[in-house]
Formats: sequence, structure tokens, C-alpha cells
Amino acid sequence: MSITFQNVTKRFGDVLVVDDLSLEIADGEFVVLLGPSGCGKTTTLRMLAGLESVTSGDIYVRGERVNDVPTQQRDLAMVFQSYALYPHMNIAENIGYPLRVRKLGRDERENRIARVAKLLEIESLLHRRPRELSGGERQRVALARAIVREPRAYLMDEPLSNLDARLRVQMRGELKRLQHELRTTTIYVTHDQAEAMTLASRVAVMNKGRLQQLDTPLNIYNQPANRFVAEFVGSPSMNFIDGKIERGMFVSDAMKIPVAKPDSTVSMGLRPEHVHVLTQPQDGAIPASVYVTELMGNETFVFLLVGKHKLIARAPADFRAEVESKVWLRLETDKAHFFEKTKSTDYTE
Amino acid sequence: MSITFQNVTKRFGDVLVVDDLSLEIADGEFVVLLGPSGCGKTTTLRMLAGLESVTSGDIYVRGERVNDVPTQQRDLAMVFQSYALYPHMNIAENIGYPLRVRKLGRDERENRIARVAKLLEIESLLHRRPRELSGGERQRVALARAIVREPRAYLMDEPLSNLDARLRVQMRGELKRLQHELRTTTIYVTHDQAEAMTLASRVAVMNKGRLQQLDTPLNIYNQPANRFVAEFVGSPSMNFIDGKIERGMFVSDAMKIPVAKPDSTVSMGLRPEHVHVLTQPQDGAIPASVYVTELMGNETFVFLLVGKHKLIARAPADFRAEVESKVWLRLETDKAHFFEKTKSTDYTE
Amino acid sequence: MRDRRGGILQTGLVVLALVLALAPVYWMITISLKTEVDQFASPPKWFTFTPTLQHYYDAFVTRSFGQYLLTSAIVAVVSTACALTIGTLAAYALTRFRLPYGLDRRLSLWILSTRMFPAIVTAVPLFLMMRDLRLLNTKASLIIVYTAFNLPFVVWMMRGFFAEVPRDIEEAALVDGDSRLGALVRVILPLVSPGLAATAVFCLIVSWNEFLFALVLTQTDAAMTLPVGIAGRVTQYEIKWGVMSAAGVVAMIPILVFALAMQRYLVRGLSLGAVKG
Amino acid sequence: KQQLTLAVISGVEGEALKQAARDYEAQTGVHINIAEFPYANLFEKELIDLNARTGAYDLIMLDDPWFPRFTDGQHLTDLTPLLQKRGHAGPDSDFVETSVALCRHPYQTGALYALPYVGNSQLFFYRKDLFAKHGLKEPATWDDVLAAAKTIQEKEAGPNGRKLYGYVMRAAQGNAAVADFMPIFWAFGAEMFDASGKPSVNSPEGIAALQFMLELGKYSPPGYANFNADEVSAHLLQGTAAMSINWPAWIGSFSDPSKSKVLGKIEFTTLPGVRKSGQAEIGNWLIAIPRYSQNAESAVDFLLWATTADQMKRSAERGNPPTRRSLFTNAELVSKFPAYPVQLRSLETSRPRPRTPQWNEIENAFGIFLSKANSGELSPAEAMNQANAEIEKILKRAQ
Amino acid sequence: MPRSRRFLSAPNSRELLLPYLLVAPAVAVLLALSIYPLIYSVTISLQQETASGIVWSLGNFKRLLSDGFFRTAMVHTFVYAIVALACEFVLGLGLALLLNQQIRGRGFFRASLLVPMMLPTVVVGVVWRLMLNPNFGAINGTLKQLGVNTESLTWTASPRLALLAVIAVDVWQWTPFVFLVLLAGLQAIPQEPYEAALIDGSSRWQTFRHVTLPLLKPAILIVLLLRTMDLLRVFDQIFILTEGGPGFATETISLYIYRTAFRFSDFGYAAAMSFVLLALTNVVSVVYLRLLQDER
Ligand SMILES: Nc1ncnc2c1ncn2[C@@H]1O[C@H](COP(=O)(O)OP(=O)(O)OP(=O)(O)O)[C@@H](O)[C@H]1O
Ligand SMILES: Nc1ncnc2c1ncn2[C@@H]1O[C@H](COP(=O)(O)OP(=O)(O)OP(=O)(O)O)[C@@H](O)[C@H]1O
Ligand SMILES: [Mg+2]
Ligand SMILES: [Mg+2]
Repeated sequence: MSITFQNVTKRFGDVLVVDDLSLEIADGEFVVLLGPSGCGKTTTLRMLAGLESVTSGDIYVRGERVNDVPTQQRDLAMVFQSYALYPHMNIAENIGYPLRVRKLGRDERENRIARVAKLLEIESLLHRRPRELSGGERQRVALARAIVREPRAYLMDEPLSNLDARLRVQMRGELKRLQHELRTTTIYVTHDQAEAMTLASRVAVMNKGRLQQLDTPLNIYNQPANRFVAEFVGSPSMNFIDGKIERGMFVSDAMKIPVAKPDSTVSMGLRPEHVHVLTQPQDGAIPASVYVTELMGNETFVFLLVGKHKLIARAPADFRAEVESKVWLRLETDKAHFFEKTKSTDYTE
Repeated sequence: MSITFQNVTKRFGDVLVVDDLSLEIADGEFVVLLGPSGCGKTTTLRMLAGLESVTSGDIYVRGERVNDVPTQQRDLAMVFQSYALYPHMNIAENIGYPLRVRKLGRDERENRIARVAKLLEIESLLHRRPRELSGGERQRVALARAIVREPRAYLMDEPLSNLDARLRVQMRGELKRLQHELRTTTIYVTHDQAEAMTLASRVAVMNKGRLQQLDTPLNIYNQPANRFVAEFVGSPSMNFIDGKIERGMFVSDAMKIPVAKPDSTVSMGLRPEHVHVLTQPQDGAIPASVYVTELMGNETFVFLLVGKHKLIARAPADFRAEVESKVWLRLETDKAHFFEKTKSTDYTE
Repeated sequence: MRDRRGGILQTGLVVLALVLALAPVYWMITISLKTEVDQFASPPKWFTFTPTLQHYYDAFVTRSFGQYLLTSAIVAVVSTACALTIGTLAAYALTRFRLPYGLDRRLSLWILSTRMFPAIVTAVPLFLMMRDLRLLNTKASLIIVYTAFNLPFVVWMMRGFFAEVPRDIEEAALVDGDSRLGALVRVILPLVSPGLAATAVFCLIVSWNEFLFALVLTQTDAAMTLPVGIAGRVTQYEIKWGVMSAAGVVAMIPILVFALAMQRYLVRGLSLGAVKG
Repeated sequence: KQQLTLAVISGVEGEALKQAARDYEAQTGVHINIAEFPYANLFEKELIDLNARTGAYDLIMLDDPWFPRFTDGQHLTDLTPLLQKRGHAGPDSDFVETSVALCRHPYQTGALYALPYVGNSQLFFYRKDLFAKHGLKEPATWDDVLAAAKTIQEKEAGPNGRKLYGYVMRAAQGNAAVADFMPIFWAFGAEMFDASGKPSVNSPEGIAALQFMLELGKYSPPGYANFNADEVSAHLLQGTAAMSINWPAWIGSFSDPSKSKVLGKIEFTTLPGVRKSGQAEIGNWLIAIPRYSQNAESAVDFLLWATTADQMKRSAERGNPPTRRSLFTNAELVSKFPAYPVQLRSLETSRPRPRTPQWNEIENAFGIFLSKANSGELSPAEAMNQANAEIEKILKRAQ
Repeated sequence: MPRSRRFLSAPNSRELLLPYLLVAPAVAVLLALSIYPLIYSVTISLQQETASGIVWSLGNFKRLLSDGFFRTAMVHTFVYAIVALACEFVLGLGLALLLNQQIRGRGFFRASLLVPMMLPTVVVGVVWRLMLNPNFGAINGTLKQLGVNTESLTWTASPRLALLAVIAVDVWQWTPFVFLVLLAGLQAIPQEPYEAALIDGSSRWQTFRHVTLPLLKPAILIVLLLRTMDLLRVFDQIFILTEGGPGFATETISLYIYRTAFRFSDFGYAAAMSFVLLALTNVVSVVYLRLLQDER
């Protein structure tokens, strides 16, 4: 089912929450909404669901305008960021409710419930009340209540945020499978890069209620439309070094690098994995000093000082370096991004 | 302030939630509770806070038994997994509440509130009601309400779960700084490995209400006490290959590897980053076939089939391989973990 | 976003209800302004009649209604305040603590049952009791009786509303270092304010309008309340409809004002949007 | 400083006494508190107080049917000694006998426990203009009444298109029904108790009387089965009914333009008879002094003062029928209240409700069955039989 | 084991006293004002005046069995209670639901709907008595104008209509109370379950049935409980409207008790009847509480 936002704006009183959002989602697509906390993701979903009125603009579903269609008739399934379980029903009833209102037969209902419960590893909880569940369990119930039906679209608001890594990877897989089977249009809010990358057919990056970029995960990562996207996507986030391009050279106080670009004032973006830390000097390598290292187990983040610039580099797990110790950096400048200063504070590539 | 759990058990009716938990936390320590959803983390915190009675066992704070000390007198600050903001107070009042009940002067209160609000980037929201906030904003308010005071210990239940990566890294830093400055004992529940690794002085891994391992982050990662820990910590999680050790050789249907260990039935654990995918055959390399690749942007997960075994490997971001295509694996067997089969289903190193 | 198509229908129904509720009141008001001849006129004169203030004069100038009003006000307000305070505390304890031997449930039940005995029968023993306590014919006696009379109501209403407050909000207050009572006052009561308001309104109304005890326990104008004063206008041979209505109108106004003030709190419910799970 | 507390009935009777009290206060400086209660509550109010011996009241107004109940409980002060102290042999001979008789326990013969203050007795009201118009003469018997009712209801129409009913009676359960029925009951020669004191309401006469009541009811406005005094008078005042039994207290309002649409059209007379000449039910307001009053002495002084001829004259001017013959015949008053001669006759020939402490209970039971008969639930015979049985029960319980 | 969750934390030793301190005042007041009257009533209900003075006996209770008035009064009382309760609940709930939604000027509506409850019962009785008067009453008068034949509509005077009439008055006066409590209850329900229900596609009715009602249950049961108890004791309005007439048609137990106690000053018998009433009320409320308990 195709979904279209057309210049949708939402204000709460004088708070501008969603700002002239236009977004086309094709039938069967899996779109991930990415954006800083408070940028309007939930509100966007709620408007689509009809839980919030749109201040201006139109929302189309299958080409028909739905601004005034009551929620019940939109036939969407939603996972609320705050779960919104029915406190007075036990888990089975909670999950079964959408089926019950659709007058499904008892048995049909029961084995559907059993199926999703198994999928989400909550079989043992079916007879408890929500308040007797842990956070993650509640979240899974909320998810179960959504996927137990086959709606025209899924709206999922950070459905895995309270799950442990293992479970999250697993659920991720299940959702992916589900979506492949049913090809149900899905809008998915998350803060987890892995989820965004693995699930999304396209990622929509929002900031302050405005759409920044809508593209495939890889393009978002590799060709960010502007500095915000570049900085927001990827963790630890991209390094930025302000400087100038003069006669084919990027020049900043700390370094001089050849680039084939017209002269301009730019800021160079380089991802941590493209900064390689060497313990021995090497020609072309830039001297730097370590000021802290973070050991992640599977890798190490090295925080460096180049002149007055701070840089972060990804190093192998076994990389060790004394604080203050001197090191040399090899920059994969071919992977660098250059964002021109424009009047807007934002830099665009 | 030192905290001790001594054989603490908690049952809800007949549900055993925390099972004979013994845990020593030194003054000023930052302990991260890690564990699958529903393993009893929150309950543990709640018992420490005095919100849940202990079924058996004792909890000591500064060596004094606190089982019967009412919550108010324990002087702890807690970030609830469910935020538990005061719906009828605006954000400023919410954050200021703990100070108000401590009869702090108006001004003192106001500038403390201002300070944390700035720290958590919620200055602009101070006059809103909780229901007018986004999930992440609410979470930050909950966090603010905790860190606005200087309690004897912080209990934080997934305080960053709903924040975006950027903010999360930043908050992580702030919490770390705070803890360094105040040296306040902190118990921190999270599902995010990065948080666990960077914040924790020690990590306590729980499963089904039982403590599995209590150790430094690196040791947890590099010397997991048992197979559960090995599998649970790290994402994507460790690869396991069951086999035997016979005369200094690890033998499984798919491979034969020399190891200096006594004969036994074992399962070999190998982290994805220790599995290197080669497109060319190489001596000692094991043939395998790719069945899916996940592109993370900064790296690529390669899912492989070795015989009937599934393996996951971390490859560089630019690694590409056709599905079904044939590849060769170099295993850093020196990094391998071997878990002996014991009567308990669990494997221990 | 509730769909608003029902809006007109809703408003229609409400207006209808309003008419049914207020017509008799309006009628009473007209009666209080009509001469006897008009009161009985048929077809009834709903709108067209020449008003007279005679009845108000009779009611308030020729008799000590002013004093009755004052007494009623004092008795009603004080007893309501007492009942609310005592009752809320009890209700809180009975919802939030588990007492041994299911005492919390038993107590609640007993408290309720004290309201089941017909006032008519308790009136006389209470009269004797007050006589021995030298409290006959005093406001105090009425305040005490009304407090006791409203208590079970308050306890049960508040129990219901407390039970609806999510635990973890209150827990947060405790963790933040507030005492139980502090949390009750600063966090829980604000959340149940609609319930509290409803309860208050009702208690006030009951004590404002109560008749039987007021009749039995008072002997002279010194402690008589408005209802007794009003009833005094029903004579053996005739009912002074006009005067009664006039008194009714006046008796109604203070409560009406109070309710309008409470209205704000009735509207503001628990805004639990901020509670997760 | 001397203090007295009075419990009075609300309404004209009480008003009169209140005013008197104020004058007394002014004259003597004795401070007098007044507690005023509606008729519906005065009885229990006083009884509870008497039973509890609080002595809160120094003087109480009481309706004569309550008297037996109060004296039965020995709650009232015997006045004779106090009177004698003040040089009176007994109650002033100017009082109408039937009224004083009410104040004695046992009736007529016993000791004196109260003094009569308001001399009410039932009167028969009718629309003289209509009677004249249709050439009817003042009804002497109940059959005349029925006939007149018939004629008027058939021939006449009420004001602005409303029906005009021949007769209006009150049959609301309780006091009302009984009060309106007793005159008919007696006129038919029925008695509530036979010579041996056994209840005999279901005697043939009694049943006939009830039969007649229903007959008359046909000419009464619908719903009279729940009428009380106020509905009855409303009908008369609005000119929608032509006849009724009622109390003198009403006479005033017929000449009050703000209440009455039948100014000067109402005539009053004594009650009609049938086998026996008509007898009204007496309904006097008495004043007594509770045994527990601490101020009996000054109470008596006030009582005597309040019942003196000229004080009672004032009360009469305020609309209360006196209990003194001299006042009924007082020219000045008669000119103001032309019905006085009739009232006196009625009063002198009136008779009290049966004098028993159980009267309230009996009246209640009796009233219920009368009301049942009037609302058509029971036939007259059934009603009377059941009533009789009920009354027997009550008496049996009393012993 | 959900019950345990009802409590914040197991009361720990230092707090053990708190709950008792909190209930103490209430218990004290109620003990003081209910125990003495109760004992008093028990004693007098077991005593009887006879020629030979006061004797102890069960006479009063025996008399209950043979008392036809008592039986009828009981029947009336229950009919009255059940019918009135049903109407008041349905109407009250309906209004509460209506006014729980965004309607312009609902504040005004809310307050105005409470007015009937605010009038002194004495006045209510009198006003309605005037309005219900078959001949001069506003009701019949207006009906007549509308061309209805009101000959047979003698309301409180007709044995058929009388009970209905007094019930109607009670409904008129007390529906606002039900409305008030239920409204407060509705206000206490959080928004989230409703939104979830909308998403799950449940119709207005289904939402009402499966979400609103269950969440409102505590409030509902409380209001039913309190109303029932008051209805079973109803006195004032009826006393003023009909005094139980015509022909006992509207006599309720309280009226009968009142008469017995105050008019016939037979307090013993009145007390005896009150105990029966007390017992019955108790039974009813225990039934309600059963329902209430499984809510918690
Ligand atoms: N009142 C209760 N009755 C029964 N079981 C309960 C109750 N409260 C919690 N539980 C169970 O106790 C277990 C632990 O709950 P807890 O909240 O401590 O988990 P957790 O470790 O915080 O999980 P999560 O990471 O999902 O929050 C869960 O399985 C939950 O179902
Ligand atoms: N009722 C309201 N009144 C005023 N502002 C509101 C209201 N609801 C939301 N907002 C604001 O709208 C903005 C967007 O809210 P929204 O919930 O869509 O954010 P979000 O993208 O979901 O953030 P998060 O990732 O933290 O959930 C937030 O800044 C929030 O403060
Ligand atoms: Mg959100
Ligand atoms: Mg938890």
C-alpha cells in the first residue's frame, strides 16, 4: 500500500514539530525513519495513523486522501513507543484484541496468538497482566499485538529499543522475514544503525521536523546529502576538519591534502574507519597524539588530537596506545567527503 | 557507598525472578547489569531501592542491612525504565522535585535545574508537561531528575535506550565524566554493548535471575566464564562449532585444528572478527560458502556455511561477495574459546 | 484525534438532558416569583407572569433565614473538610498497604456498613448521646454527625481513585526522597483531583441538605440549618409554595457556586500520557 | 434574667403565639426563645424531647389528638395546683367546654394538663353564588350535598375552560382521609369503638358511610385520593370546586385577592348530618408545660397571660379562632369574621377523635384503607373489614 | 499474584505503624458514632413494653413475620431501588460519556447538570408535588397544551403511577451524582489504551465495551454500591410527595420505620425492622464487593 506525505506540517500550539514534510513510500517498501530525539518521528507516524490531526498538507494512502479518515478505518498496525498495552487484559487478550474486534473465530485467534508469542519468546507470559512484565517483555507484547494481524501497513516506533542485543538481532531477522513474506509497507522508527542498515529498503533522515535525505541505507552512509546526515549516521560519527580548497589542495592548519575540487571554503568529513593509526612514522602520514582510547572488545576507538582538531579512529580490538603517546595517521582521503559552507549553517556535498 | 547483595532471592508468587544473587559493589564503582530481557535486572534495582521486598537474603549498604529501610531513607536516585514522570508537573518541576522535598532554596534549585537541563539538551522544554514530550525527551527528563541530586548511589535502568546514537554517545560521555567527578556508586542497566564497555568498571552478566559473571568489560568479552556469557556479549554474537578434542586436535565434521588441550567433548567459540574471509584459497584456510551479507556501512557481516555449520564473519565495509559464492576462511584459532560440555546444559571454559 | 462527526448529535443530547434537568429548577424559580394565583394557573405560566419578590421577603426578612444560611454554611464546610481529610488518609492506607488478616479489606467493609443503618433509627440514640455530651442544639453536634455520615463515602470513593494511580509514579516520589504523606499530598492527590473534587462536592451537598439529623439534634434557631428552616414553611393547612421555592433558590446558590469552582478540577483528569508500559 | 423556650407549630397558630411572646417579652422582660417546626415534625420533635426529659422546652403547642399520648407518658405538668396558687379554681369558665374537655386527662373528667389556644373545628364550605344560581339551599344532609354536587357539576363549567367539580375532598393516606371521613362516618351513625371499646368501623353504618364517600368522590377532582388540605383549598380558591369540608384557617384566604379567584362567593356552615345531626371533628391547638421544664412557674404565668381574653382577641385578629365564647360573640370580631357564629356552633357540637394513646397508629391504619378504597383498590366492605382487623391488632399490641 | 503489586512495597518495620495511624481517626469517629446507636437499637429491639413494665423478648422480630405492611413496604423498597438504580446508572453513564469528550462549553454543561442534586430534598419534594398535581401541575398543564388527555394521569394519586412518579423524581435528583462519579472515573483513564484500541480497529462500541467499561469498573461498582444503599433507605422525597400513599402504594421500608418510630413511638419495632434492612443491604453490598475484589 503506497503512502504519500504531501507538504505535511504539524504544530502543537506554536511548537513546529513537522515542517513541510513530503515523502513517497511505495507499496511494499520498508522505510526507516532516522533522526535525533524530538525531531518528529513519532508525530509523523501518529499523523499517518490518524491519532494526530495534520496542521496543513495532505496524507494519501493508495492515492486517496486520508486526512479525515478515522483511525479505525485506516487499518494500520502500530507499535507505540510507550507500548500502550491494555492494563486490564492479560497478555493473550492484549495480543488477541485486534483479532477479536475483527470477529475472528476463537481457535483461529488462539493459534495465531500462540504463533506470534512463540516468535517473540513470550509464550510463558500469556496469562500475566502487563504490569507483571519486564520492560522488554512489554515491548515484545506490543510488537506481537501489531504483527498478529495483517494490516495494510505497519508503523513501528522503536519496537526493539528495550531488548538485549541477542534478542534484537533475532527479532530484526524475524521482522525482515515477515516483511519479505507479506510485503507489507512498513514505516519503522529506530535509533539503531544496524536495524536501519539491515531492514530498510530506504532510510529517511529527519532533523527538526524536516526531511534531510531519503535514500538507500548505503547511500545514506556513503553519500550523505549534507553535513547533518553525515554526522548523524554512523557511530562513532564522522570526523570533520574545516579548511579551504586552494589550487587542488585541501588546506587546514593541521594538514595539506591533494583533492580534485574547485576552490572553496569547506569542511572535510572522514569516517573513523578511514583513519588508520600507525605507531611508526610513514611518508604522507600525519602526526597526532592519543588522548583516550575506548576498548569495545571487538574493536577500539582511538581519540586523537591533530593540532587543535579532535579526530576519532577505529582501530582493531588489540590496538593499544598510551595516552599522550605520539602516533601517525593515514587518511583514506579518497573516501573523504567535502561539505561546502553555504549561507545556511548546513553544509551540503 | 558500598553495596552488597547476599543470597538475595525474589519470587513473585511462584515466578522465581532473582535467584540467590550475591554481588559485591565497592564504593565509587560503576557496575553495569547486562542480561537478556526479563532476567531480573530491574527487579534487582527495585529491591535495592526498597520498592520491592526481598523474598530471602539480605542487602547491605555501607555494611548496614537495609532490607527494612524505607525507600525514602535510602537516599538513592533512580532512573525508571518507564520514566515515571509526574504527569501533573511541568518538566522543571519534575526535575526539581527531589530538591524541593529536600527543602533546597528556590534559586539553588533553579540553577541546578538549569544546569542539568543544559547538560541533557532539554532547556527548551522546561515549561512543558511530560505528555507533550517525545519519548527520548521524556527519558532525558527522567535522567535529569536523577542526576540533579547527589545521592549515595545512582540506579539507572536503561537510561539511554530511547536516544539517538549521537545523543547516546554524548550522554555516555557526560555520565562517565559525572561519575568520575562525584565517584558515586552507580548501578546501570543497559542492552547496549558500547555503553557497557565504555562506562563499566565491572560488568555483571545475569541470566534467568542468576549471576553468570562479574568482571571487567574486557574480561567479560575476552574471557567469558561460560558459553552463555560468550554468546550473549558481543554482536553479532560468537560462532560456536561443536566437536571433540582428540590428541591435541580439535575435530569437527567441518574442520581439524591443532590445540593444546586435554581430550574432551567441547564446543569451540570464535568471534566474528576472528574469522577472516578470503576470496582466494590459502593453505590452512577452510572452504566455505556465503549465504548472505549484511552491509553495515562501516563494516559488513558475512554469513557463511561451513558444512552444516553457520558462521558469521566481520569483513571490511567494502567487502562484497555473491550469495552462494565460494570463499575461504582463516580462523584465528589462538583467539578461540573452548567450552567443555558439562552435565549442566551450560558450557564453561 | 477523536472523530467529530458525532458532535452535533452529542451536543443535541446534552442539551436535551440539560433541559430535563433544569426545567423543574426553572419552574421552582418562577414559582418563587409568582403570586399564588399564578402558581396554580392553568395552562401553566412558564414565562408570562408578573413577578413579585414577596416570597423572598417572607422567607428572609420575616424569619431568621439569614442565620440558618450561616449555620448551614459553617456546618457543611467544616464537616466536609473533616470528612475529606480523615477519609482520604484512611482510604490511602487501605489501598496502599496490606494489613495482616486481610484487615484492610475487612476495615473497608466495616466502614461501609456503618452507612447502611437507616438514619431514622440512629437519630434517636444519637440524640440521647448528644444530650449526655451536652452537645444538643449545637453546630458541633451536626458537624460530628455529618463527618461520620460522609466518611464511608469518602473512603470508598478515594479508594477507587487511588487504585487507579500508577504505582511507579508514586514510587518515583519515594525514590526522590519524599515521605509517604509528602508523596500523597504532592503527587497522588493532584492526580486524583477530579475524584477529590467530585467527592468534595457531594459531601458538601449532603451536609448542606441533610434534614433529619438537623431536625432531631437542634431545638432552637441557635443551631437550626436551612432545610429545617425551609421545612418550617410547610404548615398544617397549606404549603407556602412561593416561600419554599424562594428558600430553595437561595439554598441552591452557594452550592452551585462551589460546584462551578470545582468544575475546573472535574475537567482535569490524570494526564497519564507520560507513563510508559 | 428569666428565660422561656417555646416549641410552636409553623403557620398562623404559631405566628400568633410568637407575636404574643414578643409583646410579653416587651412587657415583662422575660426572654422567650421560639422553636418553630412544621406540622409534620412537631409531634416527634416534642415526643423525642419529652422521652429524653431534656427540659429544653418550657411550653409546647400540641394538636389535641396528641394529648393522650403525652399525658399517657406522664410528660405534662398538672396545671391545677399552679392555677390555684394564683387564685384560680380551674380553667376560666369562658372557655368552650368541648375545648377544655380536650385538655383534661382522662377526657372531660380528669386533671388539667393544658389550656386550649386555637379553637379550630371543621366547617362546611360551599359556593353560595352557584347554590343561589341553581336554586339550591344550604345543605342540611349529606344527601343534599351529593345532589347539589351532581347538579352543579353537570350544569356548571369552571373558569377559562376548566372543569368545575361539585365537591372536593381530601383522601390522602393518613390524617387527611380520616379527618374528611369522620364527619360522614359519624353522621351515618357509625362509631369507631363499640360500647365495650372493641373496634367497630366495619359496622353496616361504617361501610355505608364509606360507600357514600366514594359516591361523593365521583364528583371530586381526579387524584383526590392523594389530596391534602392545600390541594383542596387550591381548588376552592381557583374556583374549580364548589364544596368541601375545611378548617377555619382558610376562611381568610378566600377574601385575599392574591390567592383567591372566588372573592365573597364562599359561604360557611356547620357540617351536614344524615341519621344523626352533623358533627364536626374538633382540632384545637393546646398549650402545655412539660414535666421537665425548669421554669414551670414563669411558664404558667405566660400561659395564663397568653390565654387571657384580650390576648386571645389579638390572636383571633391574627386569624386564629379563639376558644373563648366571649370572643366568638364579640361584636368587633364578628364583624371581622362573619363566620364566628357558625364556628361557635360547630365547635360546641364538635367531637374529638377517639381519645387513645394509639390514635396516631389507628388513624394511620384507618387512613391507609380509606385511601385504598378511594383509589379503587378495595371495595368499601373489604376496606372496612381489613381496617377493623388492623385496629384490633393495634389495640391488642397496646395491652 | 497481582495483588502483591497493589502495594508499593512490603510495609517495612519502620513503616508498620503508618497505615494504622492513618486509619485510626476514621475508625475512631465511626466507632464513636455507630457503636452506641447500634447497641441502643439492639437493646430496645429486644425489649417490649407491657402492662407489667419492660420485658426482654423476641416479640418485635416475631411480629415482622406476621406484618403485612412490612412485607409490602419491603417489596416497594426493592422495586424502587432496582428501577431507580437501573435508570440512574444508564442515564448517568451516558451523560458521563458524552461530557467526557470535547464538546463546546462542556464545563458549563457539567456544572449545570449537577443542579438537581444541589437542591434541598425538602424543596425538591415540594416542587415536584406542585408540578405533579393532576389539575394545577405544570406537567399535566403542559401536556394538556400539547393536546394530551391527562384525565387519567393523576401521578402520585393513582396507585398505578404513584410509585413510578416518585421513582422518576429520584432519578431526576440523583442521576447527577452517578454522572459526577463516573465522569471522574472516566477522567482517570489514561489516553493510551484508547489510542491502541483505535489502531487495533475497534469500533466506538467495542472500545466502550472492552476498554472503557473494564477500566471504569471500580468507579461503577462504587457508585452502584453507594446508590443502592441510599436507595434502600430512601425517605425524604417520598415522605413529602405522597407520605406513602395512595393506599400504601408508595410506602417504603424507611417510611414505615419512620412512622413506627416517630409517630407510634414504637422504637423497638422500628429497630427490629432496621436490622432486617441492614442485613439485606449488607448482603447486597457484599455481592458488589465480590465483583469489586476481582478488579484489584
Ligand atoms: N508482578 C510480577 N509478577 C510476576 N512476574 C513478574 C512480576 N514483575 C516482574 N515479573 C517477571 O520477573 C522477570 C524479571 O523482571 P525484570 O523487570 O527484572 O526484567 P528485566 O531484567 O528488567 O527485563 P528487561 O530488560 O526487559 O526490563 C520478568 O520475567 C517478569 O516477567
Ligand atoms: N503535545 C505536544 N505539545 C507540544 N509539543 C509536543 C507535543 N508532542 C510532541 N511535542 C514535541 O514535538 C517534537 C517531536 O515529537 P516526537 O515524539 O515526534 O519526537 P520523536 O522524533 O519521536 O523523538 P523520540 O525519538 O525522542 O521519540 C518534540 O520536540 C516534542 O517536544
Ligand atoms: Mg518518538
Ligand atoms: Mg527492566
